[in-house]
This record gives sequence, structure tokens and C-alpha cells, in this order.
Amino acid sequence: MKTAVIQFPAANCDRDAITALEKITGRESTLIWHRETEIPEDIDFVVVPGGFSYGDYLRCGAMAARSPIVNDLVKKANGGLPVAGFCNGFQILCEAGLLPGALLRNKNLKFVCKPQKLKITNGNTRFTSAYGGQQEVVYPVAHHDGNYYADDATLSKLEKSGRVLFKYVDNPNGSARDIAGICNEDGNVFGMMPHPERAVDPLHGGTDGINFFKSILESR
Amino acid sequence: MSQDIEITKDIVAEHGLSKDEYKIILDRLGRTPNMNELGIFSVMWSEHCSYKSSRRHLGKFLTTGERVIQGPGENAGVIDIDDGDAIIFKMESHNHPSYIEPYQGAATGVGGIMRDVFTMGARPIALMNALRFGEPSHPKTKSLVDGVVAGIGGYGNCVGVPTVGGETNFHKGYNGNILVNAMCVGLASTDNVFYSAAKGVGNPIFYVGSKTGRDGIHGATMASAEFDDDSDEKRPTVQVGDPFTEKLLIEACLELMATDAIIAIQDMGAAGLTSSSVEMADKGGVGIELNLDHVPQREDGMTPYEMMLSESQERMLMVIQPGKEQLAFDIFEKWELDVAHIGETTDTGRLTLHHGGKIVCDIPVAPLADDAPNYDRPHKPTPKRDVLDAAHIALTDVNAGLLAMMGSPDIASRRWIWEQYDRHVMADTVDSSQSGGDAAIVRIHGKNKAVAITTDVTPRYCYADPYEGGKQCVVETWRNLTCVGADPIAITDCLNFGNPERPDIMGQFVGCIEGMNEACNALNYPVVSGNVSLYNETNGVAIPPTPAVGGVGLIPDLDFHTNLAGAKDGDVLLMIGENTGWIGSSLYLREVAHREEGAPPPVNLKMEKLHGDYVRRLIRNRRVNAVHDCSDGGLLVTATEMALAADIGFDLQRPAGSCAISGWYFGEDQARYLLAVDENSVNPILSTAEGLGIPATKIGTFGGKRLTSNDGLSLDIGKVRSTYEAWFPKLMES
Amino acid sequence: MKAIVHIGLKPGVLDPQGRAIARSLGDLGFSEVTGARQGKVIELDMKGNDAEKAKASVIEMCEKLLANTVIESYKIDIEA
Amino acid sequence: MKAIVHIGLKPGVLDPQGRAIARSLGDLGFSEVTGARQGKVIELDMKGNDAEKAKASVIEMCEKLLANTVIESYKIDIEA
Ligand SMILES: Nc1ncnc2c1ncn2[C@@H]1O[C@H](COP(=O)(O)OP(=O)(O)O)[C@@H](O)[C@H]1O
Ligand SMILES: [Mg+2]
Repeated sequence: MKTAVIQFPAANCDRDAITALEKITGRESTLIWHRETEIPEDIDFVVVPGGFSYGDYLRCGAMAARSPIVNDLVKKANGGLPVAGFCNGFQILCEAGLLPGALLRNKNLKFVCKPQKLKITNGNTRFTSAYGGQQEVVYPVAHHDGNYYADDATLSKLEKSGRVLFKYVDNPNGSARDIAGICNEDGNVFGMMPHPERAVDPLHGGTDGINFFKSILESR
Repeated sequence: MSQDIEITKDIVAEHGLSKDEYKIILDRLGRTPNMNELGIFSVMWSEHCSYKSSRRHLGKFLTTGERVIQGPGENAGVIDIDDGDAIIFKMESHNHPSYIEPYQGAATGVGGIMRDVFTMGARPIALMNALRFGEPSHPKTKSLVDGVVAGIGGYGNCVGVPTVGGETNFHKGYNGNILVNAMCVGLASTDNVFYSAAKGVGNPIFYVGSKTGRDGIHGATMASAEFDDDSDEKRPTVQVGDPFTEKLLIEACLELMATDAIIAIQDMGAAGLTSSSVEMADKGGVGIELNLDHVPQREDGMTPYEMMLSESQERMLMVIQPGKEQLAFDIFEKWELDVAHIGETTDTGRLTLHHGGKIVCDIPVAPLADDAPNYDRPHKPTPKRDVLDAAHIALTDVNAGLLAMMGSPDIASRRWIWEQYDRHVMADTVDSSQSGGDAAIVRIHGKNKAVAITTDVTPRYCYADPYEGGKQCVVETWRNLTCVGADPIAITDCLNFGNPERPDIMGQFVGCIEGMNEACNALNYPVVSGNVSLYNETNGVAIPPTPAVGGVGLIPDLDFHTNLAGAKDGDVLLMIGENTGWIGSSLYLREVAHREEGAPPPVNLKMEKLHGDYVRRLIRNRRVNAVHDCSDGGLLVTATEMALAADIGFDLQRPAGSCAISGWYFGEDQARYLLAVDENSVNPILSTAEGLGIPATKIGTFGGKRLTSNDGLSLDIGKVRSTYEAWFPKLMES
Repeated sequence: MKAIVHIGLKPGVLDPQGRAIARSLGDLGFSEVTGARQGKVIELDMKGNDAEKAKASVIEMCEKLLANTVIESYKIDIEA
Repeated sequence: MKAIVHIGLKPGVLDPQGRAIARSLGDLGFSEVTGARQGKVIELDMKGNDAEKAKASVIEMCEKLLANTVIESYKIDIEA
């Protein structure tokens, strides 16, 4: 599987994403600069990394979502290219309209960084299938604006259609209905505030994230 | 401000220059300086830039060693950690700005120390911070804690460098003058380290980063002046940090550094364009000519005086290899940073500034550095205190004592703080605050080795006895690095003291430095960088002497590292070192007995070395499951921290005939470690220790969920944990 | 010319900042405050002097970047 | 009654947000924008109907909590 990570100015988890992708695929991952206008045709999976693109100024992810590369990302994602956004990447995908809803400031207004327990609420997706029925995982969270919001109709639709893949156990940020991670209607675009890419190494953040990436690898 | 203004006595005084200092200026110039020139002399000769009260004492430090590539004198210190890898690090204070505007003060402190590190070619890989606040009950404390912590997190998280550790203390001595010391550790190649000495003649000088605004003018002199009640009025000198630009600046500088385009580079820190250009010229023995019209400016109508003294953040000055100008422009423009060619190196040995077609400053560089004042301030040693016998300090209820300690301001969990810091970004934090190690561990990317980092100082010891306290702060960092299995290599420091013009304060300063240096020599543990922050006083009341030390060590093989969290059911608890029950100047004495007296524990450097080397050897031989050194709170607090980290209880047995009970549990004898070891390792460890002349005693076993002892200790671990975890949130939510 | 863009959360969207402000004011004894909302103002310096045209282009800026219309509404004032 | 508090950075204080917004608008082709500044608005719901008194108490709120007067200035409008 050929993977790529988009590099925005100051989206600083590009290294975390590349480290995880290379570890799991065993192949070099490509860094794509935000001013590029096209994602190479041979890329099978794109990660929109976390961090603070454009310093999170104005609104988290707002400026990155308008960059040239995201134009092409939207096009290719709508054509079926698998895409995952973590943390700031999730915010960017929402801002770009690839995922519904928006991320507000954490309920207690504080940045929160800790290992976070999550419930897998749909194990039958291209992002969760390798968990083989496992119910709970721990991924680190590290964000200031992770409070997921969408109107009630959207939330119900997401839940009913199995598009909520992860929920928080002990909601750390006030997200509506404890939602942690969601996908689009076609199931190829996924976003979440927690960091599975920081959970692929026993010395670093645990290993619960490995099966997230394995799912994508195996579902190809 | 125009250079035509006549220089009066008042103007000279406003610039913080003494009559004698001004006379030297007149002498060296052979004429009266203009305003621009006076401003430049004033900031270069401020305490902050010239180290005029401290220089001669800093010179005493051990600064060389096998692994030292660059000691003090550059933007940061550089050490060799094998395989062509170099670690570059430094600690710096941002005390005064953080008191005035805690969020921005702390944020720009983090930004500034990062620039010192990446200026030298290193990618920052870890941030630390050492914080001191006033009493928890002081009306300002809560908002200062809130702002400082948010500012540190706000900057570091955004730039994407993990904040992996630090320390936080509370004491009334900091009520009017908090300390915010930030440390940055970076990784470079030994063959690609950058220095600040300008070289050659006619080489282009580039300005990059943010535009220059009117912020922070006279920040350097502010940082060197005492506070009084009018300080609130001096506010507009506060600068606002822009971590987004900092991140771009890091990436752009590192990209340019991978080419051979840079001859010299220097961040614009305190005193901005002035100190960066003067230092580059002085170190390289060249002159510098700048055209200030080309300096990127944020506001209209800025004068040369303002431009030279501005402390706008996120800026760098560099000397570029002729012919590489376009390459530099391209890289900085790619990262959307301001970049300008503002001048050249010359062979005149002078700093010459042009503005609006006129020469607005023309002074020789050498006197700015060479003739900077260098005072031998009178210093009076701190009188020795009597030794306090633990037999006079009662401990009737060990349970109440332990709970009081675990819920006290200096021991209670710092979770409230570190959960606001991104500790994991960059994918290499091995042991974050989460597991409560004595030192943070950050892996070298892609390799199985790591650096260990810690910051420490015990101001109550330094106040009681500067010399012993000075030894102790160095030794404690060395022990903390040892506890995680690292070879301690070198330290940086941040010397926070009161007004050096007072002999008793100067006595503290000199005493601490001499003690620190004694420890550095005994442990072969040199100082490679540092910072001095003086005049930390409000209305004539000085802070306790606080020489914060940042230690860095190497874990050559990550398969052999430890922390305090590994104790297993059935493990035996061993104490390395001697417990004489030293209660003087202990935290217990202060928090529970409410007495701040007695000589602090003496530091026996031979013993420290012997014990530490032995513990490290046990770690490398996989003999221990968990290690923690005894510091604040003594044996019982140390053991309890191990129990909480592993979520396991213990039973302690105080041997018959040992010292007084308060001292045994809470005394702070140095050179001690607690180890959790497998039952079958006990005898080999004890017998080897005996052979080496190291006191080692079995004092308990781990297991269950209760903390018990033969002196009536009996507490559920959950109860202890809730006391330990509750204090900070309660303070902040009150 | 200047354009002043006021951006606020739509009614019904939880406003954690506003809520925290109201609570803190209450804690400080300002019991007369019964609610608070926090919004943004963006002030733009603009070339030209055709207010109509400016407004039209600021609307476009809001839709494209300045506001997230999923959660926010905006209001534009043009000053000469 | 409502109090609208406008809070902005004092002149001369660096406004990284405003700068980034201006640049981003430029990238999107809005070349008519020559500068941008970002500020906050806090809208307070208030009991009572004495505008004078309300204003006085909002000034106190600004000084104590709402504005960081080291770097920010504020302006208050009271609406009935
Ligand atoms: N307490 C100290 N111990 C060792 N070195 C010090 C100390 N204080 C300052 N130095 C060294 O003096 C030099 C100047 O320090 P500083 O003015 O803080 O540098 P910068 O301008 O880069 O911030 C640096 O090389 C620093 O490491
Ligand atoms: Mg420097």
C-alpha cells in the first residue's frame, strides 16, 4: 500500500503519521506539500495529520481546508480514495466538507493530553475490521478543540447508519453523544480527535492503534 | 526618537547606565553618543546581556568534558551522544514578563529558548519547565498558574515539540516574583552544528522571521530591574508570541542548514537586533554595516532606536555565503517568512547603521563586549544554621503525616499541569509524565537510544545553606538521570536570585555557584550552557535563591531503562544509602510542623557517586524492577510514589534501633535510592553493596492494595491516591 | 475602506467559552449577568471605495473562509 | 438589557491571527484585502435596566476578567 501524508505549515504531527505508516506498511510514505495541486495517482491512502495547521488561527483547520492540495483531496475522496484525518486532520476534513459537523473548544476550555479509552461502535468498516470484535481501545488524545458538534438530525443519521466508529468512554471534551470518530457515507473518509498513529509502539503510546492501520491495509 | 536629542544626565540614568559606565562610553567614542548609540550601549551593558554581576563567578564552572562539543558562550551547549548525534540544550528564565502577563510571558519564554537551540542546527525534540509560584492562598497565585501553564502549553503544543517534564513549587518567597524557567533540548549532527561568529568581509547579512514592531523595547533592561508597585504601568513592553511563525522558522532554518549557505547565525533574543549583530561581529572580530531601511517593519515610522531595541519575537540574523542569496530567499519564501538582505560584514570592526540616507550609529564593536562592566560585587556568606535533631520533632500519627504530605502543594500530583501539555508529539516520548519517572525519556528518532532529561533545585536548602544547596541541586539531577538508567552527561542552569547589589544576596549567589561547581567536578558533570536572572525582588524582598539545574543524560540502549512504576507483587523494597533521619530544612518540617529551620542535609559527593554508579549498574544488569531516588518528603513519600505509580501497596518495617520516627519516615538524607527488586535478587544486591561499602537495607515488601508499616501506618492506596490527585484541581477550581 | 465582520455561534450551538465567562463573572460576584456568548470580530482593510462591491466580496470571504456556516453566522458592516 | 463588549489588541501589539487571515484571503484571490485584525466580542445578558449602572459594572468586569488590559483594549455598548 502506498501512503501519503499532507504537510501543512505547522501541522506538526506529520512525523507521527509517517512513523506509524512506515512501521505498518513497511514502505516509505510520501509527504505532500500543501501548495501541490495533485495527489499522485498511485497513492492508496492519505492521512491528514494532526497538529496546528496555520497555528489554529481563525478556526482550527479552516485555512488548511482551503489549500490547493485539499481541493484535489476532496475530489479524489469523493471518487473513493481512502482518507483518514486525526486531530487537526479531523478538523480539516470537517472544514473541507468531507465529514459533517464541526469541532468546538473543549468543554472545560483546556488542552487535554492523555491516554483515552474508546469504545469501538462499528467494527465492520475499513478502519476497524482488523480489531476482530475487540470492544475497547486506548489511543492518546491531545487537543484543545475536540468537542464534536452537529445538529441533532445529523447526529442521529450518523448513529443509525453505523457511521460512528468510535465513542469516548469518559468523554474528555464534551463531544455530542460521546462521538470520537466518524466516517462519510461511502465509508472511505474517516476522522477522529484521538491519535491512533501515536499508539503503534509499546514504548511510546501503546499498540492499540496498529489494528486501525492494519484494517486499512487488509481492506484494500 | 531622533539621534539629535541632546543626551542629558537624566537620559543616561533612564537607560540604566551608571555615571562611571557612561564615562567609559565617552572615553571609547571620544565624543558624546547619539540616542541610538546610547540605547545600544545601555542594552549591551544591562545585567541581562553583559552578566556584569555574575560573569567572574560563572567563570569558575567546570565546562569541559569528554562529551562536550561546545560549552557556555554560544546560544546553547552541545554534547556528543555517539553515532554522529549531538544534543544541544539550554535553560532560560522569563520571570518578569510572566508575572506581568503570564500567558504571553511564558509562551515567549518557550519560544525564545527554542530559538537558542535551533539556531545551532538542532531540531528541538523536548521542552521542560521549572516553575515557582507564591503561596497557593495568595490572591494572584491561581491566575498566574493558570496563565503560565496555558502559555507554555499554548506555545509548545502549537509548535509541535513535546513538553516532557519539569517541576513546580509553591512558596511565599515567590508571592511577588514568580519564576518561569524553560528548557529546550534539540538533536543535531555533530558535523552540522552552527555558531554565531560572523566571518569574512562583504558577506551578506540576512534578516528572517517576523517583522519588527515596537514591542518589548527595553525588555532587557526590564528583566534587570527590580519590581515595585508601579510595575503594572510598565506593561506595554510585553511581547506576544506567534508559535505558528516559530514553527515555520524552525523548518525553514533547518532546510537552509542542510545546504552550505550559512556562515553564521544568531537568534534575536533579548535586545533583539542590537545584541545579535554585536555578538556576531564581536565573536568573529569583524564589523557590521546595516541599512535599517531594509528591516521588515510592522509599523510605520519606526526609528532606528526602536528597531535596534525592539524585542519582537521569532526573528533570526544570519551571515550568508556569497552566491547563496537566492537559495536563502527561495527557502524562506517557501515558508512564507519575511526575509531581507539588510547589510554586510566589514573589516572596520565597527557597527555602522544607515537609516533614511544618513549614518545613525557608528561605534566600535569591541568596547561593547570587552569594556562591558564586570563587577566584583561584595558578598557575605549566609550564616550556618544549627543541625536539628529529629528526636525533637514529633510524629504521632504516620497516617495523618503521610496524607498531609501527599496532599501538600509541593508533592501533590501535577496532572492538572501536564495534561495540558502535548507530551507525545514527534513520536519519541518514551516515558512521559504519565508514568511519573524521575527523568523524562526521549528517544533519538529511528534509534534504540534515548536522552534523559530532568530539572531540579531545592530552594529551601539553598536558602538555608547556599553551598550545600548548590551541591544538592546538581546532585539531584544526576540521581534522577541515574534512576531511569541514563549516564548523566552535562547540565544547563538558570540562576534565579535577588538583587546582586546586596551583599547577602550576592553571598547566596556565590555560595550556590561554588557548591554547584564542587558537585560538577566530583561527578564529572560539566555546565555547558545557562542563564542568570537577577533582581528577582519586589519591594525589597528577594526570592529564595533558586539555581534551577537541567540535567541531560544518555540511555545508550533503551532495552535497559527503568522508572518508578515497575514494582510487582512480592517485590522487596530496598534502600540504598543511609537514613540518619535528617529533618532540618525538610519538606515535612515545613508542611506538617510548620517550621522552616535547621541545616539542610549535607551532600557527600563521594557517596553520591558510589551509590549512583551502583544503582546504574543494577539497572544495566536487570536487577531492579523500579527505582526512585529519595528527595522531597523522604523515604515514605518516595515509597508511596512508587506504590501509586504501580498501583500496588507495601508493608514497611522500620528496623529496631533506627533513628527517630519522624526522621526515618520523612527525613531527607541524600544519596539514597529505593529499589523494587525480585526476592531472589535481594541477597546478591546486598552482598555486592557490602563489598563496595554501600549501605543497603531491606525495608519492606510490595503487595496488596494497602500501605502499612510496623509504626501503625495503615491506609488504603485509593485513599492516598485521591488525596494526592485532589489538591491541584481543588486549588484551580476554587 | 474597512469591513467589520462579526462572527458568532448560531443559536443552539453550545458555546463553552461564553458559558465559562458567565460562570466566572458569577463567581466574581457579578450576579447581574445571566448569560454570555463569545464571538469574533474581524476587521479588514480594503482597497477601493465601492461599498456594495466590497460587501459582496466580504460575503464571499465569509462563505469561503471566515465563518464556518455549520456552526456560525456572520454580519458585515462596511465603513468608509 | 444587553452589553456588547468589543475587545481588540492594542495598537502595536502583534496580531498573528490577523496576519494569517490576511495572507489566507490573499491566497484565495481576495487581493483587495490589505490587512486584517482579529478581535473578540462578548455579549452579556444583564438584569436591570439602568444603562449607566450596567456600563459601570461591565467596565469593572473588563478590568477584572474579560480583557487582558496589558495587551488589549475594550469598548462597551449597552443595548436596551
Ligand atoms: N548560569 C550560567 N551557567 C553557564 N553558562 C551561562 C550561564 N548564564 C549564561 N551562560 C552562558 O552565557 C551565554 C549568554 O547567555 P544568554 O545571554 O542567555 O544567551 P542568549 O542571548 O543566546 O539568550 C550563553 O552561552 C550561556 O550559555
Ligand atoms: Mg541566543
